[in-house]
Amino acid sequence: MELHLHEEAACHRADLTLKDFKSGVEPIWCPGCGDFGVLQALQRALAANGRPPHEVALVSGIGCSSRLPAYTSAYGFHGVHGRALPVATGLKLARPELEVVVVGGDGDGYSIGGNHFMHACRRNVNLTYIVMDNRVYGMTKGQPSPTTEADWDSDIAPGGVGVSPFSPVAIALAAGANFVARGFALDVKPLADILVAAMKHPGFSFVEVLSPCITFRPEEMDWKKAIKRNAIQTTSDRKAAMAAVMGADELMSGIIFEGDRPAYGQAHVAPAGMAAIEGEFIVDPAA
Amino acid sequence: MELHLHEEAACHRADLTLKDFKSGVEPIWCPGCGDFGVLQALQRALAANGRPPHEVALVSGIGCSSRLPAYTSAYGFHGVHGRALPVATGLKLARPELEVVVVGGDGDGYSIGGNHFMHACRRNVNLTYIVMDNRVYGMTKGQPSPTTEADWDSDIAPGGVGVSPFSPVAIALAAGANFVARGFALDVKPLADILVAAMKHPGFSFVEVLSPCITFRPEEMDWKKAIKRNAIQTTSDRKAAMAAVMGADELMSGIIFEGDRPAYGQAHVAPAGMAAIEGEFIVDPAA
Amino acid sequence: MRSSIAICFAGSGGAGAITAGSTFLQAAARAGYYGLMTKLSGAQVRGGEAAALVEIGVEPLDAQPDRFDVLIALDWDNVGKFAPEVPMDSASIVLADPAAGKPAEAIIATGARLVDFPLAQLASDVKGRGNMIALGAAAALAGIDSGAVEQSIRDLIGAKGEAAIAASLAAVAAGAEAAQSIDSDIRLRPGHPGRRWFGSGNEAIGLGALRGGVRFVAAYPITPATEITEWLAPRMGAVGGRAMLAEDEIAAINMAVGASFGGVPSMTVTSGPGLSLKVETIGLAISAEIPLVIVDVMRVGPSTGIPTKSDQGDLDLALTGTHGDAPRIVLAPMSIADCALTTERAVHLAEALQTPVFVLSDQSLGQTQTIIDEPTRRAEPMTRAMESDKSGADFRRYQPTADNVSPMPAPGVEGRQWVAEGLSHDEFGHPSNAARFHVAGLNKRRDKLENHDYGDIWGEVTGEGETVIVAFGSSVGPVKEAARRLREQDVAIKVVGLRLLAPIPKKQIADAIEGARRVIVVEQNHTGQLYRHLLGAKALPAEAESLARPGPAPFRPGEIAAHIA
Amino acid sequence: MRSSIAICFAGSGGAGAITAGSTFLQAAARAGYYGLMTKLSGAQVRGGEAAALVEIGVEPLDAQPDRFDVLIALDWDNVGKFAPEVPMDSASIVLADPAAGKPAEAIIATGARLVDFPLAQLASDVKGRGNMIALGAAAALAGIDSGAVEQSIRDLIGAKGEAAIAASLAAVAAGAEAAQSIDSDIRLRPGHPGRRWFGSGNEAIGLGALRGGVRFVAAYPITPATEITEWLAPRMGAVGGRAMLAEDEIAAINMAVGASFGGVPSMTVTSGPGLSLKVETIGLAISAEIPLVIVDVMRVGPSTGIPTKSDQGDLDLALTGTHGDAPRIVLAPMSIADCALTTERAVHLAEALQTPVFVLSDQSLGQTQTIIDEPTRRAEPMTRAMESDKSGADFRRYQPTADNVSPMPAPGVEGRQWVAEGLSHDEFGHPSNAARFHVAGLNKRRDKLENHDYGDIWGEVTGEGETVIVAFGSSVGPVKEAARRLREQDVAIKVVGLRLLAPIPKKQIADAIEGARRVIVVEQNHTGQLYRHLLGAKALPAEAESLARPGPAPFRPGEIAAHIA
Ligand SMILES: Cc1ncc(C[n+]2csc(CCOP(=O)(O)OP(=O)(O)O)c2C)c(N)n1
Ligand SMILES: Cc1ncc(C[n+]2csc(CCOP(=O)(O)OP(=O)(O)O)c2C)c(N)n1
Ligand code: SF4
Ligand code: SF4
Ligand SMILES: [Mg+2]
Ligand SMILES: [Mg+2]
Repeated sequence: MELHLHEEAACHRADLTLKDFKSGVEPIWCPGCGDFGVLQALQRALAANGRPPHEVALVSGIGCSSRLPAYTSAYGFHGVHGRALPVATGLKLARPELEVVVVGGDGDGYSIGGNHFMHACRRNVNLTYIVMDNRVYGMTKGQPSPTTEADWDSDIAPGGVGVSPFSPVAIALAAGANFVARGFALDVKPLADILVAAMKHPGFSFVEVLSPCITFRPEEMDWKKAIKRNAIQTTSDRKAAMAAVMGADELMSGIIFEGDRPAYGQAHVAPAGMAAIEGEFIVDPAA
Repeated sequence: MELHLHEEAACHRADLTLKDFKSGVEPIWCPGCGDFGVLQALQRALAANGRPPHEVALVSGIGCSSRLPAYTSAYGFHGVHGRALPVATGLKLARPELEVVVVGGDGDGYSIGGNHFMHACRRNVNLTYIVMDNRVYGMTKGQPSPTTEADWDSDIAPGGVGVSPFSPVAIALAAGANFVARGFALDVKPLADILVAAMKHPGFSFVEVLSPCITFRPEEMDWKKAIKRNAIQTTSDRKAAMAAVMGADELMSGIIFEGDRPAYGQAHVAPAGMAAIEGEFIVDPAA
Repeated sequence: MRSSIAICFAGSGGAGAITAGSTFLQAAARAGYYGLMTKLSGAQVRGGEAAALVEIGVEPLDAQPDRFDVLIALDWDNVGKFAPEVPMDSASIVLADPAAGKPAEAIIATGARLVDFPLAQLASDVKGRGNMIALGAAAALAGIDSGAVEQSIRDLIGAKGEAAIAASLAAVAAGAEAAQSIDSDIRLRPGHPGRRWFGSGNEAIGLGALRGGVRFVAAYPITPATEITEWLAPRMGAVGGRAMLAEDEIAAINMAVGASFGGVPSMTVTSGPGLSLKVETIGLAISAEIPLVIVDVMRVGPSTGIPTKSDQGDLDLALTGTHGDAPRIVLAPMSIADCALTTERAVHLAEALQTPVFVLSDQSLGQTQTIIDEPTRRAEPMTRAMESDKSGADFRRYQPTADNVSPMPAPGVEGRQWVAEGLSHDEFGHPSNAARFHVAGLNKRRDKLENHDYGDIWGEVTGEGETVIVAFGSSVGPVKEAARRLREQDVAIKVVGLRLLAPIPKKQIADAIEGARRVIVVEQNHTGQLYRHLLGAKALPAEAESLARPGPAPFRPGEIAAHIA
Repeated sequence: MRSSIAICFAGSGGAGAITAGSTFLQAAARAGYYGLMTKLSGAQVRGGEAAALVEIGVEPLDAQPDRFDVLIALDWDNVGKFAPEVPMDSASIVLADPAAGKPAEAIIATGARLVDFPLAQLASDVKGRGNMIALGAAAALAGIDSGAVEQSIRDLIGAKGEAAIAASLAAVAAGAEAAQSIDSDIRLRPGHPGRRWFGSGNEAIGLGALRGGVRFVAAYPITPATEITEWLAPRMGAVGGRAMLAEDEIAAINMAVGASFGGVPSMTVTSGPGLSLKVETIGLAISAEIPLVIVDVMRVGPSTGIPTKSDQGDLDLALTGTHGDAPRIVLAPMSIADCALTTERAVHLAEALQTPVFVLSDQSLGQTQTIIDEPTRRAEPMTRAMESDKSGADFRRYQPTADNVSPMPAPGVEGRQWVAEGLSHDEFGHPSNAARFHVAGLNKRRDKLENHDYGDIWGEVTGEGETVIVAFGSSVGPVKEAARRLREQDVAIKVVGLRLLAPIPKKQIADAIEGARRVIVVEQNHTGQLYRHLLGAKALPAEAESLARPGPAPFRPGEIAAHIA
């Protein structure tokens, strides 16, 4: 098999539908979990994006949300907790012609994986990163994450952790992310539109998705009513975007920022080759 | 030895001088390294702060800058690369009456330690964190860090890494840090003043210090001229602070932001005790 | 009459199988029995099928049962998936509601006798729930006093009010009544009523930590260890300590190290993947001589493996995980009760020897709920050497001493400031590249562990015989039960349960196996990690045998007995 | 006339000791000799004292010398600190400038003969630098042709122009002239002029990686491994590959795993502390069967230890580091030349067996510069199985096969999409908790490594004798030199250099030690890690002996010979 190591104009296939991105594997998610909505939106977006399943790779860490890759028909990588972004970075740099999408949860991405998140924003490799933020560690049965409210009561932090949550979109903007959006899992169609835009955007695209955990945070089902759907004005001015998100309501959906930092570059292929490299070591008195 | 587990009004000793904070250990730093200035400013600030050396603990990771604790007469912890903040967090929570200061480099704090940095800003434990930022990994002989210019040439990244540096103060503000300042290593007195303010501030205080690496980045000696010393207007408005630092010149020194988020709380001591806990396990048919 | 029986309650999510099991277990406790309960769940995160596997007996129980006497199916929705974990045979009975459809194929294939049991009908007759019918039937079959059942129901659902209690009691009575007609003889001999201790290994570890003096714990959630931190979180405050939720496992261990440097006995808690992340800092704590307890509740590895199932495959990592030569103490509790003692001792050893100490538990010890006698065995306190008669320039943190333990004042003590150091260092703790200091440090850290007298914490020997089985952790229970059965067949067997895995208690092992004709090391992992460890240190003769078998299937006594016989 | 000599150039920072040493080494190469050079530096990050330890000889050199013939001090500023690393005796000479003050006590204490040598005066006479005077003197003492010295100077400082060259040459000549009056006989026998290969183990690992086909490397800087990535960074582009600087070691290994999943042979490079951080992901790569080369250039541990010095203490971690049972291949190069072959083979094995493969080098192999014959031995290419005749629902990523290696198509191949999985999984790669799939996976991953025929990569046997020394990595060189010397004293010795440390080449070891009267495992660490590894697997008889001694002091042939004799 020959591998194409350089990005190519990918041809767009107009005939793809959501069904083409379904795998036969049954999700382990609780009935009613917001992640079903994200899965559907993503499958829809991938169809619209027009790259066939075998040219798409979904990379994830560990958590309920990180189980997603197996539920699509694309290539997938279900790695260890918190390390999806570096895996995807390596994959994309080695195989730039693939469509690489990273998915995971708020624990995976903002807690253990926070450093990779920050550096991925900065590095700006052409990836799409979707965080299914339910403000809880679902898989481990309900502990507070970096986006959980300070007073949310749980076994591990009775009465709340006492630490205010941070704003993932503000961090992303501060770290240099070039496409920043927020979607809601149960607004499948608008979310799919955001995801299509994210995939089309060159460089690193970050999509924070509010995705209710019906089991450990049933109150998040109220987001259906609370989400403000047209309150965001997309801007290409990072400062303005930052001003708009700092201290603002985190329940607004839409594309917040789309900038024009160039994506992380291609490797230079200098015409040298192995022979020249081997020669560097030689000491030859005759020469 | 009895340990005081609860914060006490520390008494201020007016008789302390810089000399009281010197240890006999000779720094391994290259002659002319900016870190000498930071050491001096810190010793001065500790004297002004008025806590005697044995009530102070300096915690660091690994790097040239992280060698600092041994050069003072305080208690010290020279840990592993990138993990100074969690060590200090544990120490401060276990012994709230100590003055805990964390020091290290840009590699230690922003690269491998970036996640702890972000979470320390958010958690707001009463620590002072000083990063000696020379925009390079000094100890490993000159590789680019997250604050190195995109085009800075080095062996490991010929022609530059091609990734724009991030702004540590912007990240700190986005992550929730409550005291954010920037100092310059060779402006010893003003830096000492900033450090005194940082120590006095309740909650997490972050001081980014521009500290030239004379060996691998000799051009940084030009900072002496380039630093803008009175260009920063301290604010308690996080949004305003963010607007002021985003995209702005990183060579301005001063206190950027001082907010009033409450510091991470004390543990509640509920009057229960071991007997009640032991009793929870008992099933007694007679009871 | 039987001395122990095993019953499985199973059904789809929400059917209440787990509630039936817990209530049954508690009732058995009140009736004077001992018991164990394991919970099973399907692949779904929540709301999927569930089963409670309960074994109860007249004497304390050491191991999961080989087979189940009764399975009560609340319905058949996916219950067949549990078949490999609920071994049954022709002597077993399955209570199945004809109204719930055909029993699962895999259950039928066991050969167990199917008994029609109209659960739904009975429940609707008394306006109760099927799981309480099942509870009543089980209690009746086992011969558990209805007063004990009633008391347990009052304890567990008392808060819901008298009407709820009455409905449950009516259902229990109906179930018991209906069970009269079942042809079965699994009644237990009478129990020995008295105070019992009810809890899991995870809780017992929490208790041992508090008893030992741990006042700071930091962790990142991970199955099956999270419950320890969750149990400790509210209780730490009650004893003046603190529990921290960290951003990741590396932060967690470093927080604990920082707190310990501050003079406060500290602990971190994790399972395999988290332990892998902690090994760099473990090396730091070893090198800088910082006391620390590391609890690893092992699950099936490698990698994410099977988070909810048990295995003993982290031993290698506990013994040598970190770069460079870094000796540490590794302890493993041999039973749920022993989790408390072992953890308490771990704290003492960490403090007294200024070193990380592992407590190697596993999912099976950690999450099994048990009814046992109160774990009253306690360890003699040992504390950290903080005082020094030297100060100022004379104070040497790593000063050589007879027992290789040096004074470790905590910050706040005047005149004895020192810097904890992961670089190779001299006696003051100053970094040094000199071979003599480096080698002295390596020797000091080895010798302080190897020369310490661990007393009877090293392990336990039970029985006599020329066949000796050596085991650790959760394998000890099934091994002891296997030995008991073999003894009934007149096979003399000695069991050496090792609590101290490092440093290896060579002399005690040598004494225990002296004159043995056959030595077999039993452990639940794929590559015989304990066996290799002991053999590599010449703590066993080269002819010693290995019986190593990985999880997720639990070790059954019958399996071990069959191998040995 | 001598067959080898050892010279040390030392002085304060900026005095040019390292330049003198390198030029001397290169000149020796041109004159037909072989050689080794080790650099020493003081505690300061830069600008502190430095020394170049150079050994040259008529035949290829296997080890650091036991003693030095000559020390040339450019000044005495802190040079005494190097004394423990520059062993000398009464037959050694020290060239010291009387104008530079009294020689260091520690140097005088060696008993070496002090020779007044007016470096500063000579230099000022010819308006040259003292280090070039030293170079001239050393070349004259060794008997190296002045043409070779001139050629090396032209190579190294040619860019500075003819005036600089002329000044250097004048200084060299003056030094050589002044050396005539020194009473010394360390002239070498004539060399065998010819093409030589000049480089370090770190560079050779880079070369081997490129030869093997690695086209993606990701790393985080760490001494003494950084140079590998620095060497590769500009050269990766030249072969169509890519080098990435990651934000930490965990990111680095995950990037490499991602690239490898993409079908591109990948590598990560680190030293001890970084390896500790990578072990979680190593378990993932093992479980998901992802090819990966992991280079660990060992330094003195535990923890931060001594970053600039050598030790073989990461073996335990390489062998079993990660939670759970996770077999991997561990290779160790036995010499600098062997770094290229071993790394090339590591790439092939990783690709062919779809598994992480370790290359365990160390600071001493990595940073020593050497003059050797060109390392032309290459490994037969082996590649990844990417094709499958099944597709769609029939395609099984982990399909059982005779050699336990399954097809691994890369993304982009139509109809064979699969998901790499760290959870226990079935043949399709779907997560499963079932014991049968879990155990099948463990067996598959063990068997594919154990049943593979590694051919002659397993190791090398030299010599014959009833005494057998087993060693690995950088210990093999000094062991071979010790054996050579013992043979000169008519002690027959066989040396078994192990390149394949896991899976253990049991049969080959058994053959090699058959009939041995004495078997000794030699390694540079504190606890005999290789010894315990082999003993625990019964790859050695119980009577085998261990000679384990930690860094930072290099293993000297004389030390090993003395132990054995
Ligand atoms: C190294 C490591 N630490 C911890 C865990 C346990 N763990 C699994 S998922 C998870 C958090 C899941 O939270 P999130 O990423 O928000 O996903 P969700 O389940 O909420 O979708 C944790 C802590 C693990 N598998 N590996
Ligand atoms: C886990 C680990 N990774 C890498 C290293 C190697 N290392 C030591 S210091 C350092 C970076 C130092 O940079 P910085 O923190 O900026 O400090 P500086 O030397 O510039 O003051 C690195 C990568 C290490 N010691 N441990
Ligand atoms: S636990 Fe929460 S996040 Fe996980 S599957 Fe259930 S609803 Fe979804
Ligand atoms: S290398 Fe740079 S940072 Fe390190 S001591 Fe020297 S000047 Fe300072
Ligand atoms: Mg979540
Ligand atoms: Mg730096």
